[in-house]
Amino acid sequence: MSPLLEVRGLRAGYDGSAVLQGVDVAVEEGTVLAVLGRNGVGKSTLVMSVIGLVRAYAGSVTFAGRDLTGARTDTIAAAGIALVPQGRRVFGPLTVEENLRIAVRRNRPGPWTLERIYEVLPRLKERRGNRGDQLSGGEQQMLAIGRALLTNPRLLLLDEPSDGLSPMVVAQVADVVRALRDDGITVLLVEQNVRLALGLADHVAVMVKGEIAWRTDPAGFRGDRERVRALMSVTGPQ
Amino acid sequence: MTFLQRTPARALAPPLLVLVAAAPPFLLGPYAVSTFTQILAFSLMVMSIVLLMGIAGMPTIGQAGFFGVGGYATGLLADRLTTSAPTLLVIAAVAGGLVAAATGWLLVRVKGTYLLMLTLAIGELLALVAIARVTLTGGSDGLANIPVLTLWPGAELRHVAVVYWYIAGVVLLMAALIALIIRSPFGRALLGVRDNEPRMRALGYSTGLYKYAAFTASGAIAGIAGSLWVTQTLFISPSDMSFHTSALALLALIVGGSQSLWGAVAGSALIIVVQNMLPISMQGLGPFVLGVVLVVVVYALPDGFAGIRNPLRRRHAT
Amino acid sequence: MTAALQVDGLTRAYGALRAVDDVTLTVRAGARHALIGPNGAGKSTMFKLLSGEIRPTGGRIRYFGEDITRRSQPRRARMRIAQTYQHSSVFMPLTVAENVALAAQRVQGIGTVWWRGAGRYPDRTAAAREALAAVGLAERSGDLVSSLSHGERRQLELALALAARPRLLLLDEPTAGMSATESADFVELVKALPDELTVIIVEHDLDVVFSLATDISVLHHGRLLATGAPAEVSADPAVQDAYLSWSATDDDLEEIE
Amino acid sequence: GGGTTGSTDKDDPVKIGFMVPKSGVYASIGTDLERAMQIYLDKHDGKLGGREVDLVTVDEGSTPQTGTAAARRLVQQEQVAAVTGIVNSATAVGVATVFSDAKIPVVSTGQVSDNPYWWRVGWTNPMMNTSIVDYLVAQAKDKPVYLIGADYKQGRDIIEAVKSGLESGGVKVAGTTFTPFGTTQDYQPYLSEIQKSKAAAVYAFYAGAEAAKFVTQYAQFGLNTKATLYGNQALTEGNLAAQGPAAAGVLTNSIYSPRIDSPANKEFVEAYAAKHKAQPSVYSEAQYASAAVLDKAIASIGGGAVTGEAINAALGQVGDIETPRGTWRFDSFQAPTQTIYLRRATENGGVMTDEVIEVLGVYSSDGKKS
Amino acid sequence: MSAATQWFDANLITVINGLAYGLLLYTLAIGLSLVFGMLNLLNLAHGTFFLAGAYAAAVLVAPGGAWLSWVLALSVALALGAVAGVGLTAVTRPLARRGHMAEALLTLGISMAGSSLLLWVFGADVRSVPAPAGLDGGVTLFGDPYPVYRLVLIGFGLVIAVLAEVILERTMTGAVVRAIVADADIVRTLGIDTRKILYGVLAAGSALAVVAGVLGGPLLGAGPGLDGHVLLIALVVVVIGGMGSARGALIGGLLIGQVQTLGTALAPEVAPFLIFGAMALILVVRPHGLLNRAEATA
Ligand SMILES: Nc1ncnc2c1ncn2[C@@H]1O[C@H](COP(=O)(O)OP(=O)(O)OP(=O)(O)O)[C@@H](O)[C@H]1O
Ligand SMILES: Nc1ncnc2c1ncn2[C@@H]1O[C@H](COP(=O)(O)OP(=O)(O)OP(=O)(O)O)[C@@H](O)[C@H]1O
Ligand SMILES: [Mg+2]
Ligand SMILES: [Mg+2]
Repeated sequence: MSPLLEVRGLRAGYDGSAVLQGVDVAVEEGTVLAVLGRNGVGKSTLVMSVIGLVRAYAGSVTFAGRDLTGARTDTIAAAGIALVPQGRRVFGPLTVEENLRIAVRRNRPGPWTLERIYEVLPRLKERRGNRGDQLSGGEQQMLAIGRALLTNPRLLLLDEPSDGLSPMVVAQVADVVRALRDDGITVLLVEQNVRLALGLADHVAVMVKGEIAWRTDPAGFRGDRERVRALMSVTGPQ
Repeated sequence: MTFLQRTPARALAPPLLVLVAAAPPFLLGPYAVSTFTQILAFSLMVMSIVLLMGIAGMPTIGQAGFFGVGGYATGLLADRLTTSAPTLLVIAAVAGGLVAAATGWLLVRVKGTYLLMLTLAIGELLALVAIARVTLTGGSDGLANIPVLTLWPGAELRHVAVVYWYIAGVVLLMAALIALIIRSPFGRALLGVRDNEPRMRALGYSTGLYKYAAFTASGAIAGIAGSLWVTQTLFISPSDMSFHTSALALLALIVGGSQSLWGAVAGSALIIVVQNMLPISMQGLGPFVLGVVLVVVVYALPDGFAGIRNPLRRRHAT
Repeated sequence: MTAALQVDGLTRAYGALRAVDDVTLTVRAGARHALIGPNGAGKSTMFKLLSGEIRPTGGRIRYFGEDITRRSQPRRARMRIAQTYQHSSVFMPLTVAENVALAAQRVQGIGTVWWRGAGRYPDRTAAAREALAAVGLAERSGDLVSSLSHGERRQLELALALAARPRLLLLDEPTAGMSATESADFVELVKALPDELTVIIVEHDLDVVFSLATDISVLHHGRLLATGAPAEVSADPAVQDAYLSWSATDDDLEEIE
Repeated sequence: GGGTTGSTDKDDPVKIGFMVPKSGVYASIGTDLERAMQIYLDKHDGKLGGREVDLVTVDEGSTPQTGTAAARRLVQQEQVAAVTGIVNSATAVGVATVFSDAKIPVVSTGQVSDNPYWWRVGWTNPMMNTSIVDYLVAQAKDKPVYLIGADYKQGRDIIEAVKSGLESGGVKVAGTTFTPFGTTQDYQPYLSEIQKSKAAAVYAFYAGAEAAKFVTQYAQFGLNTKATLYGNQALTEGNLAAQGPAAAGVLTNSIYSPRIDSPANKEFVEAYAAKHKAQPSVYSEAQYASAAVLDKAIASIGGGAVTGEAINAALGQVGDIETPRGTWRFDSFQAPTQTIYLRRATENGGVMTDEVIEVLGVYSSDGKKS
Repeated sequence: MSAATQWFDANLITVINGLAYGLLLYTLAIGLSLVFGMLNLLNLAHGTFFLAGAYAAAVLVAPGGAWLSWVLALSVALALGAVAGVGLTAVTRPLARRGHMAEALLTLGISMAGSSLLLWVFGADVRSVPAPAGLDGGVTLFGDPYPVYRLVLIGFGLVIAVLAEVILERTMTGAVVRAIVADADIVRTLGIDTRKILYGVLAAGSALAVVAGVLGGPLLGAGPGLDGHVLLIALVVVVIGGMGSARGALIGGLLIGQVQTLGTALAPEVAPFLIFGAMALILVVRPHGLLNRAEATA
């Protein structure tokens, strides 16, 4: 079976400078891939180029057998990819409910409905009439997750979803991710919370300076402390 | 924002600049010289907007109001008090600054397009005062027959070259002053207010006061520009302080590059030349040409003329 | 023992919602005081009240004995209350160094020799460089902030606060988005801060909290649930129930370090 | 300023500055001027006084501000020998010294007095004001008159003069209002005040676009059936097409009518109609007259240098000038003494025209009836 | 009769006229407001679009104001406006990342060029626009004649107000567009083609401007300078109400309508100061206009 998402030789960056130096990543359908790495190595850039918000200079992105390299973001999203962006990026002037409603696509029915989101993240229901920019940081993160889920994606890109969440809600998010996997939804998870990531992931990729330096699984990751320290704590040549 | 870096070449710049600035009357005919004069006087108003908008981030389309205050102060007092141009210049600065100070408190809370519109209102209201006080200001006909000003008793600012040198000198001095303000810690703080006002408050800056100070200073500078303008034209009317004039100044600013004093002069040159040429050679299609120029500039020169001067401008550590 | 901060019945209501509800709290001078609680508990709102960004609807704040409830935010900042935001709030079009210099110049007095270029105050530049070095951003001091990654902006956020030479430092989720290594560096950094500096820190990462805090207060639905030494607070059943239980009992979250 | 202006050699063309509004409230009047000037030059092979004319047309703009820039250009760059045109009196006042300082004569309809280089060829305010006041005093002795005008110097001068004329003639003034110049779109609030004042006649000073709008709205609110509308020629001149039936019955005084029966006028009207399929306006006639004045003055210089000063001196000596409105000469105020007509706007087979209904008399430029 | 009713009697016509004028201003301003509020695009060509509509009416409406010619003029205006809006989107898109100053300047350039083309095509004369047949007369309102067409304008304005309310408040369209303004990239990640919506909003906003020009023709005529004048007033109306708020535009329009008429009638000496004075006052008290929800955005 070919992977649901396949990224090959991806080079991408900003204003001509390449942050990603040829990234190869594949995510099998129904699995969770955790991408780990220090700050600034290019994790978000990878996620953003998969969804088409950062232009690729070279390489390809294939999703469900479809070549999406260079496609418009809305096309990519319509193909079944959703994003929980780093920094939440909720729509400030819209109410919580409006934030969620505009994500609902009539032509993409699925397990996630407004009611279900409110059930899973009850805090959002309490705040449904408030503007996005009035929410607390954690509430915004929940909103960003809920919004992405409502598009009923096949592949969910989660960029540091636990950022700013209290342990209780982190646990809820972990439950959500597990539920997603049970539903057969594929997840690409970028996380700084290594414990959380390892608890959820089937596979792990460690990024260093715009490249995938190590592909392994949670057990492999736990087993090689030396390597983890080398790839994730040493600041490159100074 | 390291555009004010000091490099060895810069040390040579000031004397060179003075030389270049002094040259036109020796090389050009009277009309060209008087056009240069006009450009310089106008560009000082544009520089006052550089300070306000480019640096402090307060967009304005009412600057001509303060320009007019300085102009009327000069015109009215030339008749009644003194014809000494430098004295009138100081009075115009004070008048412009005072009126800006009297109105500036209204707008420290207002931002963006709302601020733009509020400055528009202030400018228009000032122009309306000039229109309404017919007996004093000549109403919408303006103030004609202003006597020729003097540099000192007996030295009349009559000959185009003399007028040019006087105005060029003042504009140069003022430009140097503005450049100093911009690169001073105060100027830095204004940049901070422009970029992230809440953060500046959290750092302990009373941002309202900074904005108020910037507005007042820029009003005073515009007042000086107005005084210079009248020194040359010996005429001022409400349309000199109207929305239209403010809009042209804003245009000059954008065309020149909103943070550059050089750009202010270049932008003013374009505006004034097109304005002056149009009535004669383009038969009412003046706005058309200006409009097309504007479209081209917006697309081709994101940073205005200033962006051409040094496209490789680098960012460094300070 | 002097109190850096004495908060009395502090309340902030948004319509019917009381984001901060009648909180009475003392923060010792020199403490590393953690403020924890679930999302939406009112922690950031509390910070905004302390820094003066918003006004309370009730209650009083005293800072080293002085009532500052009605002082404006800039006034309080000049009394050396500095803060970092949960959402990085920096000066995008400026370079990293210029960002920090803005904080440094305010501390050192701005109006002295106004015609001197802002870049020509060696003491300020040095102070800025020091703050950047402290957070590990020295390498990037010449870069525009817009080209920093999320985590790097968090570090800059901290540098801005440090350069303001605070007496009271409010840190709102400083390690959110930082990698484990940077978090660890951060803990070291805070530990190395001078003792007379008072720090209040809002943080969801309990490792960070417990490795730093000398005192902990727990907020829940805007109310103060508990306050005291770490051991006392973590033993409090109400706190366990509302907050800590979730991280302590979730067996999926294994230890790796 | 200053410098030498004008050409010296006999074969050199004479440079004439032609300043007309191409934008703003008076832009349409500018068209009238340009057409007339062209007709005159065409008729005279592009010559004035036997000299080839190099006509430098500039836009006087909508405000004195734009006007002064254009004027400086004519003086300093183009170094013209004489200037003609200039519609807006505010501009005229603003630029008058620019030209007189450079000793360049201006032949214009603009209301500038006491300037030795300014020659008024059209009407003067006093002659227009006293002639209509005389008529109103005779007609409307017991009816209150309401006065309204555009708020700028010209408007105020005219309205104030008419007001004091009416008052000393014993006519009651029901009210006086000035409306913001160039920005008023809706006259309803003012019309409502007129309505309330129960005036039996209204004297209005508006020109160009403002006149078109005022007269139309005056009729829309039914005032035309209640109070006769008076004004000087500017109220309907060039605007009848836009005003349409709303103008019917408006009474204006004027220095000219296309119907004046003289060979000179016939020729002018025919040439104008042939080219533009319309009747010439007062403004067109005045510009035509300006050309004729310059023509005669330059011719009288003969072989000498055609400088500004020479033309100005010649203008003082031109004597009788024959123009479509009739034959007239400059008086000591450098303006004509001439016949003033009263006209009524009338519908004629779907087209509005100003019919002359009465000759008000011959008036001098300071408003004395002779 | 009390002083109040007396005052009312004396000024009722003026009040009604203010209503008509205010609703015309609303029709003119709502497009500007929505385009700004939704797209962050300050369309300074709005006045030029209005003038184009007025000229279209001047040219197309038959002298008697035959209904067919009116319908034709309105349809042409709609089409013209939509096309202009689409064109404007196409030219402003590349600038979207440079903030709204660049876009505003571009539209300023377009408006300057456009207005002089209109001047060149239609000449400097003021053109009048006949009111639709049967609506060009007057009715007697409280004893004085009043032009019927102005009453019709009240109707038009109300229809547009109701439509705007339904479309913006009762459907998700408004929310999507506001979300695009807040963060277009994220909207795209939800699978929404933001381009279509951008084009739609600008087309609709511009069409409204041109249609307002046709509707306002019989009142304001068509002539050089009108574009700048209406742009200025529309900006005032929009800013007073709060940019981006349809209801704000309505309130702003009604307010300025009264200021322009009643204010002028009651205090003619200060009439010129009233509009800008009112705006300044409102902005000082409410820096984001009377009804702005986007408090956080500048
Ligand atoms: N908009 C941008 N323009 C220019 N450079 C950028 C931009 N965004 C990120 N970068 C640079 O690209 C590099 C990678 O950034 P990216 O955001 O992908 O890192 P990351 O791995 O997600 O880090 P973090 O854990 O801090 O979120 C960084 O060096 C950053 O400075
Ligand atoms: N301006 C506002 N209007 C209405 N409600 C608000 C406003 N600001 C904050 N709130 C609400 O107040 C509550 C407390 O918010 P606060 O940001 O203080 O939470 P927090 O404890 O910092 O949470 P987190 O850990 O998620 O950052 C939240 O429910 C939030 O939605
Ligand atoms: Mg990232
Ligand atoms: Mg918070």
